[in-house]
Amino acid sequence: MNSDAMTIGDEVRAWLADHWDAESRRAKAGGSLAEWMDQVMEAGWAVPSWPTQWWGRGLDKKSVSAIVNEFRKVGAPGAGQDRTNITANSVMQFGSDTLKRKIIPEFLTGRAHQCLLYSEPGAGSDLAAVRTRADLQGDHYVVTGQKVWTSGARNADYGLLIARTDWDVPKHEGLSFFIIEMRQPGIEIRPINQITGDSHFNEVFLDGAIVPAENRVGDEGQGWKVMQTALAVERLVMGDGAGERRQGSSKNNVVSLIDIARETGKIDDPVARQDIAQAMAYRQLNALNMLRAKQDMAQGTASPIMSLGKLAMSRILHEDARVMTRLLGAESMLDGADHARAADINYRTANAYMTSIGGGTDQIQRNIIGERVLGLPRETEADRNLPFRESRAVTG
Amino acid sequence: MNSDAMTIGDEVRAWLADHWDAESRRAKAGGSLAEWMDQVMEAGWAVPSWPTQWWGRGLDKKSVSAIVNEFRKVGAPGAGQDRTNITANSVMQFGSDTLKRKIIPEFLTGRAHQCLLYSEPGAGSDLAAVRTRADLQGDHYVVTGQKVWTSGARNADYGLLIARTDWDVPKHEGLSFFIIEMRQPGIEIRPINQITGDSHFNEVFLDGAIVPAENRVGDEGQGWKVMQTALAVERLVMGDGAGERRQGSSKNNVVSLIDIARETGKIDDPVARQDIAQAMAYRQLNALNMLRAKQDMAQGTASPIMSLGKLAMSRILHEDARVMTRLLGAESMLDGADHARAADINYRTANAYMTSIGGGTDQIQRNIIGERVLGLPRETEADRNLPFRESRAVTG
Amino acid sequence: MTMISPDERAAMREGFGRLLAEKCVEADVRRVMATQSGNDPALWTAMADMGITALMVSDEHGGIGAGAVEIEEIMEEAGAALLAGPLLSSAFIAASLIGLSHDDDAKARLLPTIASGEKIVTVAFTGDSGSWDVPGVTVTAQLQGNQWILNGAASFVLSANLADMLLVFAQTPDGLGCFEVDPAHVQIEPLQSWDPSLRLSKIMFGQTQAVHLAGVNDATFEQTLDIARVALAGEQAGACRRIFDITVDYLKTRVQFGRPIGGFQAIKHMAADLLIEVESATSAARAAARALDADAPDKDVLINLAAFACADAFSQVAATAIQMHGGIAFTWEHPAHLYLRRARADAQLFGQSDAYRERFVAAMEKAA
Amino acid sequence: MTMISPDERAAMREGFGRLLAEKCVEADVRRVMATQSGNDPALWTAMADMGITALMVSDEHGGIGAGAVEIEEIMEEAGAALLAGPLLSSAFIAASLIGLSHDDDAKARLLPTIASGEKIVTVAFTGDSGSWDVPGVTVTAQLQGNQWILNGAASFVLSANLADMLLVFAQTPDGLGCFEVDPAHVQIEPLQSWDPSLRLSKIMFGQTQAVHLAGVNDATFEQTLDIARVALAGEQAGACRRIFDITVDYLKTRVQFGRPIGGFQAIKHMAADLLIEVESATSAARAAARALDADAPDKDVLINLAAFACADAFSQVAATAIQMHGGIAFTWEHPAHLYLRRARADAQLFGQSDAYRERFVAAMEKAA
Repeated sequence: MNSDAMTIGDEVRAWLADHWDAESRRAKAGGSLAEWMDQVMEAGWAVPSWPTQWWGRGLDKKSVSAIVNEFRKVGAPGAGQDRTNITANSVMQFGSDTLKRKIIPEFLTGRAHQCLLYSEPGAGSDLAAVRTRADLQGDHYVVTGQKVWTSGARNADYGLLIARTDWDVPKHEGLSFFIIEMRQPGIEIRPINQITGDSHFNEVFLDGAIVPAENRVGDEGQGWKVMQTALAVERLVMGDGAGERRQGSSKNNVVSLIDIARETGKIDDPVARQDIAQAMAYRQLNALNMLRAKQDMAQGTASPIMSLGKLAMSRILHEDARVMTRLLGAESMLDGADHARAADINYRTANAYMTSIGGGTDQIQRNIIGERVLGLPRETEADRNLPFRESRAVTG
Repeated sequence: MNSDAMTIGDEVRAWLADHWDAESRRAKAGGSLAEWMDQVMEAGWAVPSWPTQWWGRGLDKKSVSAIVNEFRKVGAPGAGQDRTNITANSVMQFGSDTLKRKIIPEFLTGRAHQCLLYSEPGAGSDLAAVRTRADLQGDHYVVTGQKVWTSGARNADYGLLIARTDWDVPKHEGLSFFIIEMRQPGIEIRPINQITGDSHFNEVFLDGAIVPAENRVGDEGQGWKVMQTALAVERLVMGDGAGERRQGSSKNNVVSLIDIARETGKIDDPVARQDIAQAMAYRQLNALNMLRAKQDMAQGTASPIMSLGKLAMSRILHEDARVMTRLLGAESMLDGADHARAADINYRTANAYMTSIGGGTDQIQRNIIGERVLGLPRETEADRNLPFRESRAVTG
Repeated sequence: MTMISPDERAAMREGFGRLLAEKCVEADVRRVMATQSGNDPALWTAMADMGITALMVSDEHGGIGAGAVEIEEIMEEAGAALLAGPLLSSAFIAASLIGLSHDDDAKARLLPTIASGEKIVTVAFTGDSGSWDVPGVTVTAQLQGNQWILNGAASFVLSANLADMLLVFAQTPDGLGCFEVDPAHVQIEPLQSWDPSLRLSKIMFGQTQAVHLAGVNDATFEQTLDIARVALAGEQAGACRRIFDITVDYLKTRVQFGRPIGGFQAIKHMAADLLIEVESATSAARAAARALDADAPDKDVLINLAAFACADAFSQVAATAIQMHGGIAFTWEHPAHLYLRRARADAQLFGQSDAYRERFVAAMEKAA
Repeated sequence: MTMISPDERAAMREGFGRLLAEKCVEADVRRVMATQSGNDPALWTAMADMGITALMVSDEHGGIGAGAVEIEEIMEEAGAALLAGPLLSSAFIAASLIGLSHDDDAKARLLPTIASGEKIVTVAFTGDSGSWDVPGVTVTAQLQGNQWILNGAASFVLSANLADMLLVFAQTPDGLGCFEVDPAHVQIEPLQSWDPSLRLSKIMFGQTQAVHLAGVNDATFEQTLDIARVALAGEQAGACRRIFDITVDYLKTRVQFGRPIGGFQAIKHMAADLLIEVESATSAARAAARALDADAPDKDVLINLAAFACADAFSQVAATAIQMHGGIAFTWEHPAHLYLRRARADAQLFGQSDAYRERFVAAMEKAA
C-alpha cells in the first residue's frame, strides 16, 4: 500500500468516525438511506475516481480500494460506485453534461430505480438485431417496439433503452442508447411466467413512448458501444457469485451438499461422495479463480480470468442442482410447501438457466472468451455489413 | 423373404455345395484364394446387383443379402462386394469401360491392393483443399504433390488419388479422381511415426508421377463427387465396430472391463463399477443402434442411425481407455513387454485418436450428422466459391 | 406371449399416435394437468375403445394379450405427447401384476374391467425411501383370524386419486405379499409433484382390512417392476425424441446473426450429440422389451441398461433443449420445461440411474 | 518458513523460465528422454548454479529455505517445459523429508550436497499397489542387534537410477519409519514408463542394511507427500497451460475451409472450456501452496482439491489438445503426445483423482 492510499485510508476512517455509527449501522445524523447517500456523495466517496467537479476526488484504483475497504469494515453503504453502478457509469462516460447533472445524483443516492430495455423477441443472443425504433421529432424521440426479459420494470423510474435510430446502416451502427422515463402512458408492462414459477421478468411494450433528446447517452449510432460498456460491467459482477444473488430468491443460495447428504442418509455412499466432491470443486475453483483475478486487478493487471466467471457459475449451478437431485432421490419428484427441500432443489434446477441463458447464453459467453480473451478469429456474421433494412431480422 | 430371394438362396446353396468344402473351408477345386475368387466372380456372386455384362446378375438388395448370408454360413469369402469393395464400386459407377475391364477383376479377386491418396498436410478436414496437381500431357497426367495418412502404401499396387486439374475454378470443382500405379519412379513413400509407436501410415511424395488418362475415374472436375461416394461407403463400415478392426493391431480389441476390474481388485469398488457401467453402456447402446439400423435397412428403409456409428465409436474407445486406466491405477504408468496389460491400455489411449481424428474428425462427423441427417443449415465456407488459386489454401 | 403381428402392432401404434395428435396436444396436456384428477376422461374412453387399455390383459379375460414389445411402443407415443393419467399404472402395471399372480378369482373380477377402462387399479410398491426394492416396502400385513390386516405407509403411488382398487405390496411373516385394498378404507394423501401432469399419493394404512392376492412374492415384485421399467423406458425414449424434434425444428427457424441458429457449429454439434442419445434410448427400450418378452438370458442386462440409458438420455435431452432454445424456453408457456419435469420424475420412478448401473454391472458379471 | 519476497520469487521464476527456454526446448526434451539416465547433466548444473536445487534446504544447511509457494511456481515452469530429471524427487521431495526429520546428523550430511546438486537422493514411498498411503508401504524394517535390516520391495520410485542415496519408508514394529539405504546394496529394476521422460524403478530389498532416519513417522509420510502433491500440482498447472497455449497458437494459424480453424465455433468453444480448466489448475495449485506454507485450517481441503483438479485439468487439456490439432498431433514428432504422456503419469504419482476426491469430501466434512 503506498503512502497516498495510507493518507486516504486515514481520511476516510476519520470521516466515517464522524458520520457513521458502526454499532447501530446507521448515519449519526439519522435520516433515510438516501440522505446518508447524499452525505457519501458530497464527500466524494461514492465515486472517488471521478473528477472533483463530478462528485469525485480524482483518485487512483488503489485509493478507491482503500475507501471501499474502510466502508466495508464499518458496514456503511454507498462507496465505490464508480466500479459497480452501471447507469451512473454509462451516463458519466457517454452522457451530456445536462444529463449527468439530472440523472447521476438520483442513481448514486439510490433514489431512482432502473431497468434494462435491451432484449427483444427477435434479438436475444443477437442483441444488435433490435427492431424497437426511436424516431426523432423535434426535441424528443418517439419510441415504438417490444422488449423482453426486463426485471424490475414495475418498480423502475428509468429504463436503459437500446433502440434503432437508423435503418439504412449495418445493424450495429444504427442503434442509440437512451434513458427513458418508465412511468408514462406509452409504456405497458406485462409479467413473464417463468419455468421457476416466479415472474421476475417482464415484457415491456412501447407504443409512442417519449424520451427527450437530451436523455440520449452518446451520439446517435453509438448505442451499441454504450450498451457493451454497460454489459461488460454487468458480466464482471455476475461471475463472482453475484449470479446467485441476482436470482431474486430470498433463499440462502449456498447450501452445503454435505448437509443434504447427511440429511438424506447418503453421506457414506462412495458414489455420491464423488459427485459431491466434483460439484464442490467447481464452486471452490471458481472462487479461487475470482480471488486470483482480484489480486491481479489490485496489482493493476487486467485479468482475463474474470470473464470466465459467468460461464463457470453456470456449470456450478446446474451441477449443484444435479447432485442435489441425486441425493434427494425419489423425494425430488415432490414440490410445494410440504416438501420444502425438494421444492428448493427443483427451483434451483429451473433457475440455473437464468445464469446459463440470461445476460448472454453460455454459448455467447464461450464466443466472447474465445475471441476477446484467447484472440481467436471472430464468428462470421452473415448480416454484419448489410443495411439493417435488408437483413433477415427484418426480411424474415 | 420373397420368393425371388428364396430361389436365389436355393441356387447359391447348391452352387456352394458344388464348389466349396465347408468342413475344411477351402475351394473344392483347390488352388489359391484368388483362384477361388475367380470362380465367385464368374458365377456372379461377387457383385450380384451389378448388370450381367459386368460380372453381376442384376439382382435386388434382398437377393444380395440372401447370397451374402449363404456364403457366411459356410465361411466362404468373396460374395457381396457390391456393398463393400470401395475401389470396385467407384470404378463401376464412374469409370470408363476400358478402366472397368482393366481394374475391376483385379480388385474383386483380391489380386490388387490399393491405398488412398486423399489427405494432404494442408487438406485434412478440408479435403477439397488438396494442392497435389495432375497436369494432362498428351495421353497421360503428370502428378506432383504430397499426400499423408496413407495406410498400406508400401503394399499397394494402385492408389486412389484425388488431385487438382483446374486451379481457376472453386476448390470442389477443379478436382479429378485417378487410379494411379504405385510402383513407379515418381512415387516415394515414407512411414509416419505415430504416437502409438506404430507406423501404419505413410507420407507419399509424388514428383512427376505418371497416370494414363484412361485411369481417370469420372470426368475432369468430378473428382470430389467420386471421392465422396467412396468415403460414404467407408464411414458406414466404420461405425459398426469396424473402426477397431482397422486399427491394425492384432490385439483382441473387445476386452472385458469386468475382467480387468477383477484382475486389479477393483471389482467391488462402487465408484469403479459406475464407470464400468457407463463405458459398457456406450458400447452396448452403439451395438443396439447398429442392429436397429441393419433391421431398418433390411426393410429397405435408409437408416440415419448408421451415420452415428463412427462418432459413437470414438466415444467408446476413448471412454474404454479412460476407465481401463482408472482400473489399472499406478500400473498404467508402465509400458513395454514386461507390463503387457499397461502397454495394451496405453496403446488404446493413443490409438483411440485414430477413430476420433482419422477418416474425418469427430467435429467433421458432427457437422455431417447435423447437416445431412438433421437437415440443419450448412457451415458457411469462406472460400467455397473462390477460384482455388485465390483461396487461403494457396495464398496462405 | 405376443399374438400380435408386426403389421398389427404398427397399425395400433399409428392409430394411437393419431388419437394423441388430435386429443392430446399441448393445450390438452396443460388443461388436464390443471385438473384435480390429472386425467382426461374423454381421451381415456377413446383409448379404451381403441383397445389400448386392454393390451396387457389376456384374451381369456377380455384383453388383447400383448407383451412388453407392444406396450413399449405405445408408451413411446404416450411419452412423446406427455400423456397424463392412469394408462401406465392401471392398464399396464396393475394388469401385469394381476396376470402374474395365481389368483384366478382376482383375475376374473378385475382384469375385464381394467381392459375395458371401466375400473382403474393401481399398485403401491414402495415406502418413503422411494427405493423400489423389497426392503423399501414398509407396509406390513398380518393375518388376524381369517382377515389380513395392513399397517404402515406406501408412497409415490401413481394415480391413487383415481383408483377403484389398490394393490399393495406388504411384508408378511412369509416374505413379500400383495393385497387388494378398497381405497375408501385408507387415508390417501396427495403429494404435490414438480411434474404437474403426475399424480402421486402417499397411502396410510391403520389396521386396514385387505384381501390377499394369491401367488405373489418377491419375484413377482421384480417381474412387475421390470414391465414397469420397460414401459417407462418407452415413455422416456418417445418423449426424448419428441422434445429433440421440437428443438431441431426451432433451430431451423430461429434466426440470429442473420441465419438460423442451427447453422452455428456449437449448436449443430450439440444436436448431433443429442441424436446419439435419442437413438440409443429408442434402441435400448425396444431391446429390453424384446428380451423381456422372450425371457432372454440377457434380459437383466438389457432392462437395467434401458432403465438408466433412457432416464439419462431423456434428462439430458430435455435439459439441453431448454439451453438450445434460449430465453423462450424459460417461459412457462413454452413446452420444453414440461418435458424437463417429466424427465426428472421418470428418472426417479421405479428406481434411480446409479442403482440401475450397479445392477447392470452385476448382471454383466453373471454373464461374464 | 518463507524468507523470500514476492519480487525475489518473481525474479527467480523468470530466470528459471529463461534457462529452460534456452536449454530445455522440445529438442532437448527429446534428446534427454532418449538417454538412459533421463537427466541432462549440463542443465542440472545450471539449475544448481541458479539455486533452484537449494530451494527446499534451509539456509543453515546451505540452502535458500523457501516454501511450497516457491517450488509450486518453479514446478509450473518445469512442467511447461516438460523438464525431466531429479529436481522434484531429490531437490524438493527428499530435501523436504530430511528437513522434516529430527535427524541432525543426516541433515548435516545430506542437505548441503542436495542443495548444491552434487548428490541426488530419492524417496521410496509405496509398494506395487502404487497407493501412496501408509498401508501401501510394503518394505519392512527390523532391528537386528544395532543394525536395521530391510526386506520387501518398493515400486514407482522416481529417479532411483541416478540416486546416490535412497530414503526408504518401511513398516517397523513401531509404525512407519524411514531409512537411508545405499543404492549399491539393493537391486534396482528399471520400470519402462509410457512417459519416456520419466525414470521409475522397483527396488528389491533382501536383508539390506539401512540407517535409521530419526524422527520420521506416519505424519511425516503424509507431510512429505503433501509437499510432493503441491509441487506436482504446480507441474500439472504449468504443463497444462503450455500445451493449451501451443494449441491456441495452432488454432490461429492452421487454415481449413478458408479460415483459421480457431474461427470455427465448435473449436472455439472447446478452447473456452479448456481455459476454465487451465486457470482453475493454476489457482488451485497456488492456493494449496499458500495453505501448506501457512499451515492453514483449510490446508487439507485445498491440497486434495489441487491434487485432483490439476490432474484432471492436465489430462483433459492434453487429451483435447490432440483432438484439436487433428492428424498432425497423431505423429510422434509433434509435442502434444509428450504432454499427454506426462499428464497420464502425473495423474498417478502420489495418488489418484478418485481417492483425492474422497479425501477432499472428508476434509470438507471435518470443516463443516
